[in-house]
Amino acid sequence: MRILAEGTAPYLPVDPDGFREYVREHKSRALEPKLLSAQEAVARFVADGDYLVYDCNYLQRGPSILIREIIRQRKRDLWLCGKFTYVDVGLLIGAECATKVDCGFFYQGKAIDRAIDEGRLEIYEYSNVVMTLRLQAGAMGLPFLPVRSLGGTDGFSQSGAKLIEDPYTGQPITIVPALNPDVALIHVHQADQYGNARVFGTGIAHEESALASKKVIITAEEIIDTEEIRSDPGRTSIPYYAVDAVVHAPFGAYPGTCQGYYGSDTAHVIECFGAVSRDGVAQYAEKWISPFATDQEMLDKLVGEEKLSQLRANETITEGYRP
Amino acid sequence: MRILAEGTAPYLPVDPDGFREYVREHKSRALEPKLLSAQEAVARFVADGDYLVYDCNYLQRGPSILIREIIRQRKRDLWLCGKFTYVDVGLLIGAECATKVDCGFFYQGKAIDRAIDEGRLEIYEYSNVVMTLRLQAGAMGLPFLPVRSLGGTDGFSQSGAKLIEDPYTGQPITIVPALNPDVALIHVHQADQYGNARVFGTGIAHEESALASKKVIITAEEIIDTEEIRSDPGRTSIPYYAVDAVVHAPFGAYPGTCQGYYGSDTAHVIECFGAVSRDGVAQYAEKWISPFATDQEMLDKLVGEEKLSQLRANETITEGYRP
Amino acid sequence: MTMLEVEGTKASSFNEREFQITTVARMIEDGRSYWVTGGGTPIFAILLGQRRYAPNAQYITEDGVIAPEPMLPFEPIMTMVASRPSYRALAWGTMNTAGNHAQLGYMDYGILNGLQVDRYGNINSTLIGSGKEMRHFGGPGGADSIAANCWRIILMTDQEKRKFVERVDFISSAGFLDGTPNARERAGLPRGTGPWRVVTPWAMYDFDDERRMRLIAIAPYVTVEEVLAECEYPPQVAEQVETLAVPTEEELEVLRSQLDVQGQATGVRSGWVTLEGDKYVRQTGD
Amino acid sequence: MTMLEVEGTKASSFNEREFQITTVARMIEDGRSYWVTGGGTPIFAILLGQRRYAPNAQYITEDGVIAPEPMLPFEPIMTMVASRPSYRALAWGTMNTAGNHAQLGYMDYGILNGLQVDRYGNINSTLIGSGKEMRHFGGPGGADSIAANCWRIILMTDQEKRKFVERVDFISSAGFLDGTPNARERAGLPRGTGPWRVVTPWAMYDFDDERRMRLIAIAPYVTVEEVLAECEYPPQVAEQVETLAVPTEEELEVLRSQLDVQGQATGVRSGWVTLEGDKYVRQTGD
Repeated sequence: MRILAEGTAPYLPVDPDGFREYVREHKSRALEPKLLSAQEAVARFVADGDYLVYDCNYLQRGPSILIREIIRQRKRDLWLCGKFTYVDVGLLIGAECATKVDCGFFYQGKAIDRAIDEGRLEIYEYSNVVMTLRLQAGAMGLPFLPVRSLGGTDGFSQSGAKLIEDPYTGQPITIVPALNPDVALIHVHQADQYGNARVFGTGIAHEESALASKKVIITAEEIIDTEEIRSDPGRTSIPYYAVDAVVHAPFGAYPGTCQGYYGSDTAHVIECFGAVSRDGVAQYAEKWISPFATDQEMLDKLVGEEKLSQLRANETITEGYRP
Repeated sequence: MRILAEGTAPYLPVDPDGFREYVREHKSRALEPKLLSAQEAVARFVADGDYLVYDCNYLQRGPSILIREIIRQRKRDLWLCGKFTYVDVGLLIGAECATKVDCGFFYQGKAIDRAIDEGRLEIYEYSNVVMTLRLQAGAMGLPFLPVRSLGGTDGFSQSGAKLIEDPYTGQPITIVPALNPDVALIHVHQADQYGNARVFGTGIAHEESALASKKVIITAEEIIDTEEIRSDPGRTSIPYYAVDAVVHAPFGAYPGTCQGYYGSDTAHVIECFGAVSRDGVAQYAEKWISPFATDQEMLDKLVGEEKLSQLRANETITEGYRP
Repeated sequence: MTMLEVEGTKASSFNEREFQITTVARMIEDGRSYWVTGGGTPIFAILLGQRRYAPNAQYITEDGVIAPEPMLPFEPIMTMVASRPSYRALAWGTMNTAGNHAQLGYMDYGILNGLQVDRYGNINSTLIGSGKEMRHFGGPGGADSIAANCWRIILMTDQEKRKFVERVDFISSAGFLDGTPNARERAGLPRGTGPWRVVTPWAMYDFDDERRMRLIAIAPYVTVEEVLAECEYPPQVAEQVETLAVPTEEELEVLRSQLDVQGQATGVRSGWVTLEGDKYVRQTGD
Repeated sequence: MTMLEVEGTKASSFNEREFQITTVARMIEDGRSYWVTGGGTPIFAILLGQRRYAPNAQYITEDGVIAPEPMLPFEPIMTMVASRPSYRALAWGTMNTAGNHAQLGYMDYGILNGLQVDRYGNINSTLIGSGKEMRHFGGPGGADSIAANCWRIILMTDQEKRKFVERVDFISSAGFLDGTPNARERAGLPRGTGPWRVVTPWAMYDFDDERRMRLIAIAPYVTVEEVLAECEYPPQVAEQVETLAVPTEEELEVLRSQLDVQGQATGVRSGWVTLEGDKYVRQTGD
C-alpha cells in the first residue's frame, strides 16, 4: 500500500477526533429554541478566518440574505467552499470578505481577476462533486473518501488529494480529505425553532454541509411548528442537533429562486453578473446592502411588495414542494 | 502509509470496474416495464451461489414473500448479508438454501447450530452498521470506506477489514471492503412498473442495497402510476435504472409488519422464532410454503381475508406513510 | 450511602429486572442523546428516564429514528422499522444515518446488552466457548458501532458468574481491549470513548484509571460477597461500595402500565424482591 | 457521404450554433442515459434529441434531477436547483446522487462544454495562459466527474485556433491524459472510459486507436483546410472526412420555439449560414 502521488495545496486540517470533541462540547442535543435574526446569527457564528460553506448559491435557493449580511458586517479572510456557485464567490471576494477558495466552479470576472492580481486570493483546484464528496466524508465523521474522478488532472496536483494503491484491488485510487467547515449557511423551505429543517426539490449537499460543519445557520422561508415536523418525519432533511441558529427569512434566497416558492428576479440576477464581471461589487453593495440595517428593509424599500408578489406568482410549479 | 493489521475472512471480491461493466451491459437505462410474478422474479434473478442482500427482515418490512419463494424454489449455496435480521438467516439456513453469512446480527437457534455442527455454514463477523457501510461503499462505486468501529474486536480478525495508517492524520483507521451483492430483494410501499420505488418510514439500507447490487427485485405493496412518481419526485427512494424486476406483492412482508400499512401477525411471528429455535424449519416450510404454488394462495387459504383485514386495521398509525 | 435516590414512594415489591431498569433510568441525563439498541431493557430504561426525570433526553435507534415520541406499548419484537417506535420522530433515516451521526460524536451515551463482559469492558454477543463446545449467538448487531462511537457506554447485563470473565470468548464490541493506554485509539476507534458503567440486577460497576472494571454499588438485597461470587473474574472493588436505591411505586407504575406491559423485558430470568421488615429480600427458587 | 442525415425539410438558413446542437441531438441514442451540464448547449442537444429521435433517452443533471420532463423554456441561468428544469422528474437527489450513480457506471454519455481541448481530449475550463498572463476561469464544475465516469464523452466547444491545442494550459477534466495506454487507469479513473466525440459548429472529431483526436466530419459550409486553420495543433484527419447534414426546419422549429427561445445558447458567438444555390455559405463579418 503506497502513496503514488499527492496534490500540494493546503487544505483544512483533517481531524475527525477533534471534530467529535467540538460536537461534544458545543452542539446541544437538547431541544432548544434557536431563532435569531440574520444579523445576530452572522455576528455570533461567522468569524473572520472561518472556512465557509453555503449550499446552492446566491441565485438558486442559496442563503443570499446571509451572504449580504456577511458583506454588511465586513467579515474578513474567509475560505470559501466554491462548489456549484455562480456569483457568490465573486461577490464575497469583490467585497474583500474572502481570501481563499476551494474551486469547484464559480462565475469568473474582473472582481476575481483583480484579487488574484493583487495577491489577495488563493485558489485550490477541485471540482463540484469532489467538493461535495469531501463534505460527505466530513458528514460521516471519516478522515477521507475514495473518489473515481480528479485523478490525472492538473486540479489533482493543486488540491489536497492523494493517489494511493488501493489495498483491496491493488489498483491506483484517488482519495480526498474530509472537509469539516467552520460554518455552514443553508437556506431551506421550512424549519422549526429547534432547527429541524426541510428542503424540497433537489439540492447540492445541504445535509452533508450541515452535518460536516461546526457551526450551522439555517435560513428558512417558513418557520413551522414542531408538531408538523413530527407528523411527517420522512421530510426532515437536517436534524435539530446539527443546527445552531434558525433565521426566519422569507425571500431569503432573493434575488435567486427558491424552487416551489418563488422565481428569481431576472433583472437583479443580471446585475449580479455585471457586478462580478466588471469589478463593480462595491457599487452593488452600496446599492443593495450597506444602506439597509437589515435585509427586510432592503426587500421593503428597494424591491417592494408588488415585485415580491410577482416573483411568487411566477413560480407556477408547486408539485413536490408542498408536503 | 502502511497496512497495520487485516482480517482473514473471505469476502466477495472488490471490483468496482467490473461492477461498472456489469451495469453497462445488463442494467437498462430505458423506461421498460418490469412487472413479474414473485415466482418468475426469483427464477430469473436469484441463482444458486449468489450473494444475497435483503433489506430489513422477515418480520419488519422485509421481502418475506421472496424469502419464501427462494425456499420454495430450493435455491442453494447462497451467501447472506446478515445485517439486522431476525429469523430470516435461520429460515434460509434451516431450509438449506444458504451456506455462508456475513454476520451483523441474526436470531440464533438450533437450526443454525446444526448447520455449523455439520460444517454446512461459514460465518464471517461484522456488525450491522459495518455491513450497511460496506453496502454504501458498493452503492458509491468505491472499493472501500473507512469506518470508526470494528477495530480491535475479534470480529475484525474474522472479517475482510484492514487497519491502515490514515494518509491524512497518520493515525490508525479501519477500512472495509465495498460490498456489491449479486442480488438484492427490497420490499417497498409503492413502486411504478419501471421500478421507481418509494419507502416510507425508516429503513436499514434499502437505497444502498439496491444501488450496490447487480440484480434487484422490488416487491411493492402498491403499484402506482408513473404520473404519481413524477408528481412528487422527492419521495422516490430508488430510481428505476437500478431495478430489474417489480413484483406486486400486497402483504409481501407478511407475517411481518409493513409500517403504515399493516401490523405483524404475532402468532405467526412466534412460530418463526420457534422454527429457528428448535430446528423446525422443515415443518415450518411444509406448513407455510411448500403446499402452495404462490404466496397469494397461502395468504388466501392459510391466513384468510379476515385475518389480513385485521392486520390492516391494527396499523392505526398512518402519519408520514401516505404522501 | 444510598446512590441514585429519587423522590417517590419506595416500592415494597419488585423484580430484579425492574430494579436494573429503574437504576439506569435514573442515570439518564437530561438534554443528552442516547443511542439505544431497539429491544430489551435499554429502550425501557431511556423511556422510563424520559418520563420521570429527563424530559429533554433524546434517543435514536439503529434504523435512524431520531427523537421519537413513540406510541406505547410496542408490539413484541416490533421495536424497529415499525410504526409505534417510530411515531412522532423528528426525523426518519436509515442505519447509516445512525452510524454517521454517532461517528460524528452526536451520541452522548449508548445503552447496550451483552452476553459476556470482561475486566476491560469488552462485550461479547457473538459466541460462547471454543472448539467443539463453541456456540454461535446472534452477533453484535448495532452494538459494535454504539460501543465504538458513543461517548459513554452503559452495559446492561445479568449478574452471572460466566458473564463476568477475565477475557470474553469473543470481543464483539470494543471495551478497553487489552487495557493498555490508548488501545482503542491504536485500533482506529475514536479518541476519548469507552465503557462507562455496567449495570446488572445486583450491582453497578465503573472503570478505574487503569480501565479495569470496578464494583461501585450493589442492590440492597445482595452483599458484596454475593456479587463477587457471581463474577468468574473478580472486578476491582471501590473503597466504599454504595447501596442503590430501590424502585419507586411511581416508576413501576410507568414501567408496568405503559412500557413493558407484556413483561417482555422485566419477566425474563428475574427474581422477585420484597420488603420484609426493613430489609429487601430476594425470593429464592426463581 | 453525408453523416447524420435525418428525415425532414433541410433548412435553408440557420446559425452555426444551431448546426452544432442539431448535430449532437442526432447522436442521442434512444434508451441511454446522459449526464449533462445544466447550462448551455448540452442541455439543448439532449432535449432536442429526445423530442425528435430518442424519446426514451434519459438524462440526469448535476443537482440530482433524474429523468425529468422539464417545463420549457428555462429562465435565464435557472437550469439547476429550480422548478422548471426539475419538473416531473422520476427522482430528486443531490450532487452526490449524480456523482455516485455515475461512479457506478449508470451514465452512458456525458455532454460537456470546455474552454480548450487538446490532442488527447483533455479539457480545460480552469485557466488560460500562465504566469503573469494567466487568467482564471470558473473551474470544471461537474465536468471533471462527468469526464471521468460516463462511458462516452461528447465535448461541445468552439472551432477556434486557441481552443484546439497540443496540451491544454490546465487539465480540468481528464481526457486520455498523456495519451499512453491505460493512462486513465493509472490515474485511478474507471476502466474503459474516455473522450468519444468532439463537436464544434464546423466539425466532428473522434479518437483513433492511439487516443489521438481525429477529424472525421465537417459542416457543408467549411472546408477541411478552414477547419485545420482553426486548430493550433493539427488533429489527425480521417482518410475519408464526411460531410455533416444540415439542420431541418422541424428541428429548428423545436429548438427556436420550445428550447432556446431567448437565444441564450444559439445566439452566442455564432455566424449565420444560408443556402445559396446548392451551397451552404457562411455569412462573414459575424
